[in-house]
Amino acid sequence: MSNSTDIVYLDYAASTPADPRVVDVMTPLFGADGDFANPSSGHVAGRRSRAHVERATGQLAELLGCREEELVWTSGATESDNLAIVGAARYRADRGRHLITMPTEHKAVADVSRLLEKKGFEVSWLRPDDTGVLDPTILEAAIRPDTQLVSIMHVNNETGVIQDIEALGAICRERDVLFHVDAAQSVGKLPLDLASMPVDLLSTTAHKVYGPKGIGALYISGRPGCRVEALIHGGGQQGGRRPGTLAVPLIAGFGEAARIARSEMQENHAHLRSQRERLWRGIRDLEGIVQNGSESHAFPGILNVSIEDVEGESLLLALEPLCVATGSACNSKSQEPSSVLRALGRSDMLAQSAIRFSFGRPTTPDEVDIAVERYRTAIARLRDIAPGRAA
Amino acid sequence: MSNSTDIVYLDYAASTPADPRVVDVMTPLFGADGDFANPSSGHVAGRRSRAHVERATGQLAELLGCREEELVWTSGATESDNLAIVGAARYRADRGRHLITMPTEHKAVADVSRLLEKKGFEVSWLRPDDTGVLDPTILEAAIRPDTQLVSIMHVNNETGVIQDIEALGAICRERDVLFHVDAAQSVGKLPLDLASMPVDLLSTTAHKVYGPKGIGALYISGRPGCRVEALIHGGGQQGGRRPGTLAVPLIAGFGEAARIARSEMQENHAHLRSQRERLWRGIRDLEGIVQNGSESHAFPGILNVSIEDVEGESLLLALEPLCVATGSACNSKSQEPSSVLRALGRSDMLAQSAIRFSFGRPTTPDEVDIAVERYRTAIARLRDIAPGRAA
Amino acid sequence: MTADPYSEQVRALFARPDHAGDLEKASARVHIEEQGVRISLAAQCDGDIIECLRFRAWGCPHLLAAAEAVCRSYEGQALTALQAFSAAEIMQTLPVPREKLGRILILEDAVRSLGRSARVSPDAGKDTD
Amino acid sequence: MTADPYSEQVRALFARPDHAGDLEKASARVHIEEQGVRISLAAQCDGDIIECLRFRAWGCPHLLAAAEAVCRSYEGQALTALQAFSAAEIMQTLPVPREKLGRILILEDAVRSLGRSARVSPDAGKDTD
Ligand SMILES: Cc1ncc(COP(=O)(O)O)c(C=O)c1O
Ligand SMILES: Cc1ncc(COP(=O)(O)O)c(C=O)c1O
Repeated sequence: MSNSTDIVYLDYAASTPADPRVVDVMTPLFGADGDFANPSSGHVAGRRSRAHVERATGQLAELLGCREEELVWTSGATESDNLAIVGAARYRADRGRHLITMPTEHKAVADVSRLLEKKGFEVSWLRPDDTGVLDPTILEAAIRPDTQLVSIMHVNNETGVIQDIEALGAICRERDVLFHVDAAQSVGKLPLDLASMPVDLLSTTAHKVYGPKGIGALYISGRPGCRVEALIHGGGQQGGRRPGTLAVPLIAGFGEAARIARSEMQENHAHLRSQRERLWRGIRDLEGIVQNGSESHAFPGILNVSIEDVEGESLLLALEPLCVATGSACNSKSQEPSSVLRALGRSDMLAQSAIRFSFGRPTTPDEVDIAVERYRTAIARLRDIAPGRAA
Repeated sequence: MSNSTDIVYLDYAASTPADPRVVDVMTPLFGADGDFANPSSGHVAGRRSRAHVERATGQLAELLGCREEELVWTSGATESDNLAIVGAARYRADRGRHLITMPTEHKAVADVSRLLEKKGFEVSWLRPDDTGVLDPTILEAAIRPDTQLVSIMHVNNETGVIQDIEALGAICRERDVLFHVDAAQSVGKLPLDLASMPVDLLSTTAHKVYGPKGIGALYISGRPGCRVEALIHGGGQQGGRRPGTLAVPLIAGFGEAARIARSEMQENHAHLRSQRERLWRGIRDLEGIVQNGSESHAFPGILNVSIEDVEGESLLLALEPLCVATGSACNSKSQEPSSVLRALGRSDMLAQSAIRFSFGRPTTPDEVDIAVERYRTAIARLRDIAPGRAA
Repeated sequence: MTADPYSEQVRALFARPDHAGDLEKASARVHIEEQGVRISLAAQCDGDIIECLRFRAWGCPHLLAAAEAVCRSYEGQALTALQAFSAAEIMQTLPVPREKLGRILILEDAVRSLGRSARVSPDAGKDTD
Repeated sequence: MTADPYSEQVRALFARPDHAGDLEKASARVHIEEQGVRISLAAQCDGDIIECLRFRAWGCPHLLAAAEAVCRSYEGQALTALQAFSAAEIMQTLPVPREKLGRILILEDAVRSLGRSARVSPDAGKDTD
């Protein structure tokens, strides 16, 4: 953040900056000196643009362990989630009108499922345990003969809880039900090998993994029966699955981000883990503090904590200029306690005090220490201002 | 185009390079030193990102002569067209299931209309005269009590023919029918003042007007009754009309592109006109050459010509490394003669030889002269190789 | 830096809540808990005149800022003047977004009730609600 | 530069169609018009041996390149050798995309027909089709 050395940014789950190497790949592609042509054009300039798209497709395919033709570029995970769920629901409408998902899903999945509910689909909303984890036997019991699709995210964007995609997917495959995974928070951060995983559809977005905003992808498995109806219709690009002029610089940037993520995954993971541990060590002794979400299934990039008897909005302001989130980024305008935390059984009081700290590659131990200090100071201050409860 | 001084690019209708000033606005926003935060985040960093979005919204609103809240950011004109047509059709389904459009529309409009046809809507495909222009009385006659929406583009992407949006829109308004305009080719190039024009929905995309690829907008008039159902559902961004993390650098780039286009529109228009005239002067004496599309309704950025007895694909290759288009950019892979030109009554033979030259701000008279020379040479060479017809 | 939900004034009041605290020898007190919000006010008077006004509050930044603003503006005034305190005014001056009117009305209740408690025992406010 | 629809070889043949043209004193000729494509071939022979082979064609770059390739490869061979010309082979060697097989088969027709026209009058090929 320019001109504000005071700002400490611990909101990498909301968005990450583009890696300098990603910026270097993208920047030359915008202007008149670069390969700016429409990659669908047949001429020399068009073919050059297409080469960037092809390279990037290869890079993302390598990261995900899939084939290039199994990837469709979209504008982000929101669109990918919509394309996966609406597209599969429409394509397989004959099979039945039952979907399975969870109340802890990102709004892109939850809202589109609710929409389908209104349009005559039946949706089973499976509840996690109070650490946020879904027991596979609950999924097993929920699948019916008319179940079309199961949609369960990999890493939860609020709590960082990791679901057991392998186990859940195996159940779906056994019962011949499509399995969609919103992996916006995990792609490039946790290993994925889609060729060997029981996943049919997987959503991702570049800006959570040091790529640019405005570009995402949907993996659509090439196995028979796994097809989606397009959401957007037009010029036939991407085999009609998602037309529109391909955004070459963004795609190239996402490709480079995928390449970097793949080659540096282990060290990044270790880095996140140590930052998360450092932060928790610094605040865990505070009275009434609790982690939201399972410790044993925790993605190390996210630490979500609630604390007793502190008002969340005042806490957030008192933490400034520390940049952290309350609920998910997109919810942060609303005053309602997070539905994700409520699904974990948190009281409204605890849920409303939740703060999501999320760490990134640029996070330093110093920044974590500043966060610890600001959090402790803010808690002390607000508790000091608050009156005791009436007897 | 780097490393190829030979390339002459006359395909600005397919895509334009980003203006250097646009690149300057975007570049600093990607990386860790820039305002990379999610603009939906409530914290300081999020508010900074939001400020870029707000500035850009103002800039595009000024260019279009509309209010900021009448704009929705999308991934491009393809998505805008889909959102406008499907969204309005769904929102007004009670009103009837009749749409009106033209066979000369861009595929984004034509394909989505054809899709709605399959889903039980009735579509009237109005034919232009043989210069590509639609007579408003034909529209007037086609409107029925159950007509929901009329979709007619401003500047045709293949021929450059300009439709009389004012007259067509006035008829729609009189009959209380929504009017959608695909203005991908005209925004920033022809004056638009939506506050005073009878247009309800208008699609645009940045990469045709020296902005980045992957960002577009849909204007949705604020007047009562003009609403669309969202295509994509999720985190509630943009009032739920089009959720997903806003692509701040792209939006800021589109804003800057809009600002530039507005302030330099007149001189750009004059520049295009003189390039187009120069090219036509250089080739109009060739035997059997014809312009496709009305001269009197021509947008000066596009010159589309057919020529007798020359094979189009060989012509295109013989012109290399001159970068021009056959049909529309997205059609260039298909071998079929353009449906747009067929709607103008061109024979298959003439239609298949069509070349679209399109000019841009960077186009120089020298480049036009090279194009003239390459075109003349290619025509001479191919005619020389061709055998006479059997008697 | 647009679209900041907090005005300069709210930020300043929230950042320096000099009047947060309690008064050992309060002439009047009030404590309200409602809709999750908690407010305590304490006044120390010299005759009719408020010498010191202190608050404690649990709530959003606007509520805390409004409580601080009240304390700042009524010191030196008559305790009975508190009865004229109006939520509407402070909603405008800070300003406070409309959707938070409810909690500012709770503050109004507390302030007016403190004004009415003139010359009663220090604990009088407690059962206002 | 990936996804180029034209191979190096097709580009080279298209760019230098040295055998495009006609022969005043052709020993054999053929002209075919079909599916919008037009092909003329002319051979000048010394006895059985093709001394000069020329083409004219109206069609896509692959067709023009294939015609040039044919002319280049059969000069110096027996005219009857043309009868063994196979579209399949040239589809592979240039290569030509599958969807263009139709027009290469028309070329095959023309080439074979020229081979069959050995020792007939210069106009003989004209009504092959
Ligand atoms: C008239 C018209 N409409 C729509 C589009 C689609 O725009 P985009 O590819 O940016 O989605 C284009 C360009 O391809 C166009 O020329
Ligand atoms: C789990 C999850 N899914 C989907 C999204 C939506 O991604 P985007 O805003 O890039 O469309 C996000 C982030 O906002 C996310 O965290």
